[in-house]
Amino acid sequence: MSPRIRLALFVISLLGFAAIFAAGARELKPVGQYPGPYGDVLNAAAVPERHTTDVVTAINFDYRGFDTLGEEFILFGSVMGVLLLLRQTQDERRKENPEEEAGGGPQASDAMRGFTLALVGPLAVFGLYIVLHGQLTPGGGFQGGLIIATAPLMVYLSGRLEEFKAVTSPHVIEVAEAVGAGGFALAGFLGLLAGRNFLANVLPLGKTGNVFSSGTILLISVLTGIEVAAGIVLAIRAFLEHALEIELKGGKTR
Amino acid sequence: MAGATITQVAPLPVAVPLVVAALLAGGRDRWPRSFADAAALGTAIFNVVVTAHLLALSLVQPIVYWMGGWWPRAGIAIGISFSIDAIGAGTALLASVLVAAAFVFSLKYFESVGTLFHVLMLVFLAGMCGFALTGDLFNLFVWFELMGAAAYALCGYKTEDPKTLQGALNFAVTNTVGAFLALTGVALLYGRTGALNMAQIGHALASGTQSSPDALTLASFAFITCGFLVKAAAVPFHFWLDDAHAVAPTPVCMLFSGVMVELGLYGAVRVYWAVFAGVLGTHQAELRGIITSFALLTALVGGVMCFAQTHLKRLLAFSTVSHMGIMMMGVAMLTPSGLAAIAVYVLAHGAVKAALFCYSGILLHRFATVDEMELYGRGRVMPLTGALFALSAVVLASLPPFGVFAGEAILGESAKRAGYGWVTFVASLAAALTGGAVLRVAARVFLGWGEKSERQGQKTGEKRETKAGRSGTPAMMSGAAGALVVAALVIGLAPGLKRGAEKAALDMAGTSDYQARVLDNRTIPAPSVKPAPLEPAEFARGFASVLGALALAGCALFRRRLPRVASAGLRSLSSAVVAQRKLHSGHIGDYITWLTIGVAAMGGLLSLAFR
Amino acid sequence: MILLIIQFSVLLLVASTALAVVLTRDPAKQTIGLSFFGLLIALMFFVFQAPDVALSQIVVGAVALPMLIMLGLAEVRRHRGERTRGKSGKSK
Amino acid sequence: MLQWLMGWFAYAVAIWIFAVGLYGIVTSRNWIHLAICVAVMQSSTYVMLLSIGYRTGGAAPIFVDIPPGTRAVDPVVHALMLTDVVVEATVLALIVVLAVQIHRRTGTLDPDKLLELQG
Repeated sequence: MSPRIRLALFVISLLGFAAIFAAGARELKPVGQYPGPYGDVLNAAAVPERHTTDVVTAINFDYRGFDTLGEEFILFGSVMGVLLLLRQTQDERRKENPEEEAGGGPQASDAMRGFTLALVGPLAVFGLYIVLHGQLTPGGGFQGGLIIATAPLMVYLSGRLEEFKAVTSPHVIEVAEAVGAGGFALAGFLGLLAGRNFLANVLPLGKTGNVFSSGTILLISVLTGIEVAAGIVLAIRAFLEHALEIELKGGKTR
Repeated sequence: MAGATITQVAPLPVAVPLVVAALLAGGRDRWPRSFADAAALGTAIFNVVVTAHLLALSLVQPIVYWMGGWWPRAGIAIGISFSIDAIGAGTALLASVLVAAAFVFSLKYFESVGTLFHVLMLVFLAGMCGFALTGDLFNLFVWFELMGAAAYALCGYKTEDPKTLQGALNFAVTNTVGAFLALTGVALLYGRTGALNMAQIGHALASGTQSSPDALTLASFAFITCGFLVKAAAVPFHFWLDDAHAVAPTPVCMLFSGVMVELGLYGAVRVYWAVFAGVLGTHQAELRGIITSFALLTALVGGVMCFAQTHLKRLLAFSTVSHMGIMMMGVAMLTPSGLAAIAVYVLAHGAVKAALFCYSGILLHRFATVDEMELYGRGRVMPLTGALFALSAVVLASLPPFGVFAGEAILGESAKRAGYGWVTFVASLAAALTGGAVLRVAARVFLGWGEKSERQGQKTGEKRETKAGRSGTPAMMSGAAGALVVAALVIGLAPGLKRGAEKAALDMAGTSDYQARVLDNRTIPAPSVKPAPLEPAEFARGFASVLGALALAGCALFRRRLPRVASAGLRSLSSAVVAQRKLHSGHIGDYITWLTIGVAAMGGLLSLAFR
Repeated sequence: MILLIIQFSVLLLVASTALAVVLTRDPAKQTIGLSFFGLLIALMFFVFQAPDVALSQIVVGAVALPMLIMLGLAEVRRHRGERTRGKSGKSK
Repeated sequence: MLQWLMGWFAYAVAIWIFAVGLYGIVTSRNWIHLAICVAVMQSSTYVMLLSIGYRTGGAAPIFVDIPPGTRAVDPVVHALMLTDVVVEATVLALIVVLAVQIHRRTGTLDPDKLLELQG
């Protein structure tokens, strides 16, 4: 199709699509009048049943923990996909002197370097805090894991490519990724071992409001944190290696 | 607990592949290749056993399994359920069998990537099984995306080739748009019913105050159905399919064509029967007309485009489109017997199509090309492969009494009962076109028949996928292919096949029973099924489509010797094909435009029908 | 009432930023727009009482995704650099 | 008036974002631009889910400072949106990686110039 015909056809059908969408949305309750019942049932049940104060975390890692299992493996699968797509292929080779060309990472002023490097520690600690308090306050494994993943990123942004590569040794990170993702799936088997259903929360629930409460919710949250942090770092590392150290044979892009 | 069968193995087809995938990913370069092969194949075989067990159980009584032990309270689902009936379990079984076959086929493949290929295939397998077994609408979306994430990466495996990357991009973007269209539909339904479990949504929708479905129901139906039809490659949502198949590695193609595309249709069917059947049931006739028109278009466009290809993988891809059209005809009947037809058809088609992709992989392995013209006569050295390839072609053209035919015959009966007997002629035509195209390739490649020089201007430049030399075919490759051909033959001959399929279809289509089973944990007495033997007319139709396939293949091979009238007809057909080919431009903007047109058309037709 | 006005204006900003991001044809500038869009979405989550999602959206939408795209764009720019150098090298 | 407007405005914004994102995808001349448009389109589902689960005057579903049983918004959609965020990020990552690879091999990111895949 020529661009003009394409655009004309598209705009016409887009109007149709929007009309269908709007007609459907018009039949919803106005915003602000959520009718329930699903959310209300869980809002009432989660605190006494699961000893969590953050109901969203209880849903994520318990009531609908099976969704989150899928979600974590979407992330896991995508990271593996990124590694597969960025691998060194037969028509590529390692650059002989990648450092010269790349300048060893992004150029940054000294002040910037110091600033980003100083962020590493606080970010890691903050991420850990978010992971561990997911059952009490907003946050949890996913959010905390993401924050932890930004810590090694700061090492790179401060212009230290070598240090970045050292703290993100693929052997360690790969194992962490596997432990996080596989551990989540294995935690589901705890329920089966206890004679209950898959992903049943079989650990002691503890006292509401304590850090060590909510049973498997905390366990799965921590595992998710490990998986997310490791996965993001793994993907970014693969990206950097591909960009800086692997080139097509013949040295030039086609 | 009275009620549905209780079994603790229900979550295993999802959980075990995920655990093994993580294990293999944990030491990508450290696991020996043989360990990775064994673990992956072992897991796939484990999945075959478990899903077969689930199928056997659910044929007696469907299974409901609540993750985390969260049984519903007062009819409100608070957790996620696996609501397994025989069609779901059978689909998961097909996925497991094909993944196992793909692992066997690819024992010599992908030597440079450590365990990544295995990891992604196992994740893909878990996604497919979860999609087939779940009873929760949002969970369906999650597994859909998990399948997607693994599939996009697997599709783009050969990153050296820009075409591959482009095919994978088209695949990823089109399917993502489809997925989010479906999610929008899910959101609309959640806003109406406050529920995510399909049984509960269906119950809430049907017990609503309106007698006739309102705009919200129609919009969510249109969005969810179109979203899944993108995966199911229904025209006009099918454009990504031939790109993805033309570029993906052979073992991945086996899964794409053999089961992933069918899962898209499965999703649409599952959602219709579990959620919408109650509320849209008042207008079954109109709905039948709408879905049938999409089905006919799909069967014909796929068939004609299939016949026009010389790139073997792309040819097989369009044949899948065409066969999806035939399956959609079964869906369109909106009856249990229509469903029974697809259940049989999907199994047989999955086996035979995967076998054909195996053979294209074998040809690629030996001759480093899959172009029909470049392969001309070179297959003479492998007569057994040629014979099995041709056998698969006639099975695909629905040769009685084998698998694909068995499905089509049940389809014929159910269409007649619904007053749509004529659609079966389109089905036969589509089967003849696709079977004929594959037969033509068989004759040209393995016998060296027909004219050689007619190049249609398709440069393939396909990259070899394996390192091995040109001589000989590894036993694993031909073994996997042969086993699949045998499976396709046997499926049609299995005693009790029709009976089982009809029982399974009744379970899937029994909307109120499904709701009672899931929400109230009530036992429903198994419906009794007394299938009649197939009508002789159906056998005649099966033979006719095989003869049609032979005739079409002959015409294409010996075009110059045809009488003038026939060749003129063929020429006008090919000019129609040229016009159609231009629409398959490989341009993502075109594809999304067609997708939007499809959604608008579906929504518009629905609102006309339900006015 | 004040909350209502805030919610309304955030939604208005989200809608207009979405258009602006799509109409920006230069991916580098667009990435900055996407980062801003991500922040707005996070703000929207916050004013609609979804702090959990807001937290992850801040990290994903405003940091991780733009970072990812920046890395991609950086590599694309490097290809372009190699290409022009390659050409000038040949012409000498 | 504002109350009434707010009742529907969020849904309109969701439709608008979906449409705008699709428009961007169809007219895109650059795969990375296109990836960003996909992300924008996906944001539509955030707005949709968020506004469906919202309850005027409802608290966030976190019962630290408020007793259980307080009128609160729907926590389920929040859990769904968290999944949605992950899906958005992963899809975007895969598309960008494929786009970078296509640029390495062909030197262009323009879908109009990549027409090798004709039926």
